Amino acid sequence: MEVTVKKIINDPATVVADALRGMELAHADLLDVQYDPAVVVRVDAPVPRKVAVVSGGGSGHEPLHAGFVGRGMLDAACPGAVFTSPTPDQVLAAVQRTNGGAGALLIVKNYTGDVLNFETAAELAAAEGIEVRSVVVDDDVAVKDSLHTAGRRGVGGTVLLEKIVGAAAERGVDLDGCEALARKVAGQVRSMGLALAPCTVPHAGEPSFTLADDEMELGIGIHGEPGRQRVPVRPADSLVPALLDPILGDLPFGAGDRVLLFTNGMGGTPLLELYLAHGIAERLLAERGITVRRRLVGPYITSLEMQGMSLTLLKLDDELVELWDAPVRTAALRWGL
Amino acid sequence: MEVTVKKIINDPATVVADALRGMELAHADLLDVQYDPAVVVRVDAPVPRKVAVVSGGGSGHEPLHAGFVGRGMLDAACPGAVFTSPTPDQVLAAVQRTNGGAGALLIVKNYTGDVLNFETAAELAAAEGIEVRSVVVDDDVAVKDSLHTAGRRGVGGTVLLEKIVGAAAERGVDLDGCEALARKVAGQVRSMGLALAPCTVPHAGEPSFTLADDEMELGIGIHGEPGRQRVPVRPADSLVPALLDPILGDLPFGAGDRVLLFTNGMGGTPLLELYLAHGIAERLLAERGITVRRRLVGPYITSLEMQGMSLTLLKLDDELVELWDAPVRTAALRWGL
Amino acid sequence: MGCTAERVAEALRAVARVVAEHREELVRLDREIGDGDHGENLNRGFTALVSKLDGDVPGTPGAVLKSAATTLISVVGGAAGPLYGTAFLRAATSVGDAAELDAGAVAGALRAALEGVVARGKAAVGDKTMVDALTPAVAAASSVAATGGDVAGVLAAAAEAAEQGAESTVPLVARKGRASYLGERSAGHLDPGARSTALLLRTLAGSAR
Amino acid sequence: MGCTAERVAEALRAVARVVAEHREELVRLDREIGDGDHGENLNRGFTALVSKLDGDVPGTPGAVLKSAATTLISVVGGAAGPLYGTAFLRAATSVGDAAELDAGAVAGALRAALEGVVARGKAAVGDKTMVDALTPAVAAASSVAATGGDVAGVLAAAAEAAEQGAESTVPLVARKGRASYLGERSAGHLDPGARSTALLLRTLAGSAR
Ligand SMILES: Nc1ncnc2c1ncn2[C@@H]1O[C@H](COP(=O)(O)OP(=O)(O)O)[C@@H](O)[C@H]1O
Ligand SMILES: Nc1ncnc2c1ncn2[C@@H]1O[C@H](COP(=O)(O)OP(=O)(O)O)[C@@H](O)[C@H]1O
Ligand SMILES: [Mg+2]
Ligand SMILES: [Mg+2]
Ligand SMILES: [Mg+2]
Ligand SMILES: [Mg+2]
Repeated sequence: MEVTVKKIINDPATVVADALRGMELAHADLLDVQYDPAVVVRVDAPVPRKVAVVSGGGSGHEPLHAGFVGRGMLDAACPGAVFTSPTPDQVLAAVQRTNGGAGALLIVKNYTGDVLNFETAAELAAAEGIEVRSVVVDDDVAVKDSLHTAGRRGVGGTVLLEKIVGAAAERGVDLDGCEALARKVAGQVRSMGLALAPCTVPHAGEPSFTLADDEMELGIGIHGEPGRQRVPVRPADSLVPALLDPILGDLPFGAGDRVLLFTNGMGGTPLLELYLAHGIAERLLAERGITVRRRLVGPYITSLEMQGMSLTLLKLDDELVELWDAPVRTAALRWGL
Repeated sequence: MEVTVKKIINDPATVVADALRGMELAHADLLDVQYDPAVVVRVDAPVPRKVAVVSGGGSGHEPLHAGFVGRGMLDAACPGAVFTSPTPDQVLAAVQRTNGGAGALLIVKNYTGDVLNFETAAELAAAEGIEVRSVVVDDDVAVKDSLHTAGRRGVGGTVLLEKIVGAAAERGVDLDGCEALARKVAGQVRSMGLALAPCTVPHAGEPSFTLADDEMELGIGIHGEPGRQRVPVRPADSLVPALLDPILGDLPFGAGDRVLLFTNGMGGTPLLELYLAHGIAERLLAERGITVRRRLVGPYITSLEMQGMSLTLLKLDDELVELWDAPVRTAALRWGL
Repeated sequence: MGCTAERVAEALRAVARVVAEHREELVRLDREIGDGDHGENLNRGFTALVSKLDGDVPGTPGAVLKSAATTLISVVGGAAGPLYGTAFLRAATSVGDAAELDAGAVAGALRAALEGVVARGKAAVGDKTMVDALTPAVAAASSVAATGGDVAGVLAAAAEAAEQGAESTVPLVARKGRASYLGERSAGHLDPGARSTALLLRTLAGSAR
Repeated sequence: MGCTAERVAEALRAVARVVAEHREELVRLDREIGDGDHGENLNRGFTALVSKLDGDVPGTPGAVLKSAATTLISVVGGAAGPLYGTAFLRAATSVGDAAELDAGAVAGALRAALEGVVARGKAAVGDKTMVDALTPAVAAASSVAATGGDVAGVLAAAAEAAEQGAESTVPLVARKGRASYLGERSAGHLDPGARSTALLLRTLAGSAR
């Protein structure tokens, strides 16, 4: 197939495998790549008696998930086609490769495709006698959650959950403990995003939506899907509350709470703008009596080259702070190791 | 001033200071920010008896330079206005704040403005009795170097040089040693870049150049300036050699050489594409008998939201490998600490 | 005229061709209210299925359907992979190891497919999904089969009903799948999965003639 | 008629207004062959200078020029900051502590400014920089001063020559500054620094009338 789109790629059909080859070479000290089915595993997998923490999803959100494979975070990531959840084969292979005898925890972002494919994989793994638990992340407050919808999307909270649960697994917490911790984190993390410009999926060749020069989308997800509301562009001082207020109101977060503030770039946003937005968010939280104890700023869960950002807030306690601070050594997050 | 451009900002005139406020809050453990004149210094500056490694340049290239302030890399960064070199006041303040008695090494990217402003600052610092040396980085092979031009631009090589010289300074190498090392690195590093889409400077409100849907610019710098050549879009297998071949031919690099390969994103390039390009570059180098001993992949020296990439090749010896591997703890590069 | 394993395989090859032809249309529909991959996903799956059938066509219609199911599940991903995969798996189970399928078996297979999709995806008619195409198709197929129609007649009726069912998704506000994230803004668009279901059934009907 | 400190300050305020008016034009010119900040940089510098002059106008023309120099150096950055800063600094030195400047002093100050720019930037005529505007301006100013012209006449001649000099940069291939990175593609564009030099001299000429 010809390149029909302005991207640094050869063939849209092989873009994920082609990128994995580069990743494998760039991070040979951290990870191993297997191609059919596509799975990225930490170089020392399986780690005996450690719960295997496995995640995955469509590609195009890098560094999520493969960039978080390594000590103190994920044991394996299953990269699907661009914006397409992985297949059960991939997830099963990941579990098989990383199970060190203590079972596997699957971290699943709440999308119909992801839920169904991971569900099937979990059944297949169970049939092989591997104990598997699944936790679904659904932190996007832009989406209505009810029995009669697909529920909220999993977005920025996924990164925080993978770090924290990965740290617990690394310390030897068992499958029950990891699962409970994951549910706890999923229960107290909330996110919301906006886009200034859309992205183009390689095989689609056209932007996922179009915006006029003075328009932006509020409440976008991470798959180039349009948001819930199209509004005129506004200054950052008014954009940041448009993300933060729905988040604060949802859990809710309030005075006295201690939080981790994650200011995320969607892939095509200058770091300058992210830091600017982060500063505003910190100020707004301080005004509300909420203490920011930890922060993460950068493009960690992206939507190809989309321009925009998301904010994620996680309510912290001492346990979560300690696990957040624990050493981690992956391509995209690294400290203490 | 009103927001006239689709960016997450308030006022184009205050964008750098506004971003620094966020950076200061996000990385209080690593750095201190001073606003007038704007300087970012490592939190424990001045470090007694350590050579102060100081750099800076226009903003809009983040994480360069402020993202590299911290243990094992820069003592201070001077962020100018977007794409505008800092003033002598900033550089002088940075030297004053970080000089621990062993003098300061200024790392200057070769642009007329940067060279002139750092030159003035060096004179002012010398007048105060602080020993200062300057090293100019000019690694961009896309630009002709002669007595009758402004010479080559400083681009990706700057990141590598700052890391390596920062490591040496941290180990206690003196000013002569740091200067000699910096010249050595500058002498054996080469880069070249391309753009698929331009960027928009906040105050300018319009893209720095325009490209048709099937065009790209070869030989771009990091200031949104057009490149030397506009060519039709091609597959990655042909783009990567278009960057790599001029680099290899320039130093030249050849069979038996050991190198660090730095695949850099210009700010708006999906990591997926960067890894894909990195894989191709590694393969091409292997074919030529060149050994890639270290690698760095990601957006480390950017041009706002420009879509594109650059390749940088540094010839390595054991000394440089060891200094590259030495611990570093900054907002954007961190290992071993 | 009964439907052999070879005929089923032939029909699936035809589906693969039609999916390839409509790849861009399905991508465009999915870009409007989803994430723009539906055509690409199905095309990847059916291309893989054709390769598999080129190697070896299993001996019974049920085995062919099962092979299609496992291929789609292993290769497609996304929502469509497990949903279409389950549909084919349930259809395979429903036809057992019969050497040929008659009209009743085909209608029964369609019903089993629908039940599988609903079991997995929990969507109801009106949620703006493939269920809106498949549900009327199953009803139409059953009634033709019950009144003595042949395989071609059953599938023609199913295709006709699926097309109408797909069209009926246009004004709906989505309640399942990615389109549901758009809320009211999902109205006014054809659901890509309903469209692909209609295409699939129309192609099967064409192959059965 | 001599030129006092107040007159010089007034003229610089006028320059600040003109730079603000032409900010976008200078940004556009710099976007074409540079990095799109020239207008913004100068505007930032002259705005700061006006604030400073609003606080206190130094007592001599030389002191006003020196104040302009240090402000531009501290605030502008980029290539234009040190170059314009040096120009003003050398002009200040050249006029010493005279209370008023006559035509000869003004022409001499312009020459000193040019020498400063060349000393720092190493550009020659034809390199497509502000030197292409300033060099003919200095020649014209000197010849008017030598033939008995007044300050207004000297500056009018300088402005006229600078405008022509700026225009002459259009066909040139840049050899200094960022535009040089474009090679042949820099031809066909007006150099932003030459344009701002011409604007500055035209404004000074207007203030001197
Ligand atoms: N819960 C569900 N039940 C039935 N069909 C569904 C459900 N969710 C999504 N679908 C169908 O799947 C189609 C989208 O498939 P596809 O684009 O391949 O997957 P994804 O949404 O994961 O990108 C939708 O158009 C819809 O018809
Ligand atoms: N070496 C030089 N000598 C004289 N003038 C120069 C030189 N380099 C650049 N210039 C002038 O500076 C102008 C650009 O200024 P500006 O855009 O403010 O700085 P920068 O190039 O750092 O962005 C050019 O148009 C040119 O006239
Ligand atoms: Mg999808
Ligand atoms: Mg500049
Ligand atoms: Mg889809
Ligand atoms: Mg400029």
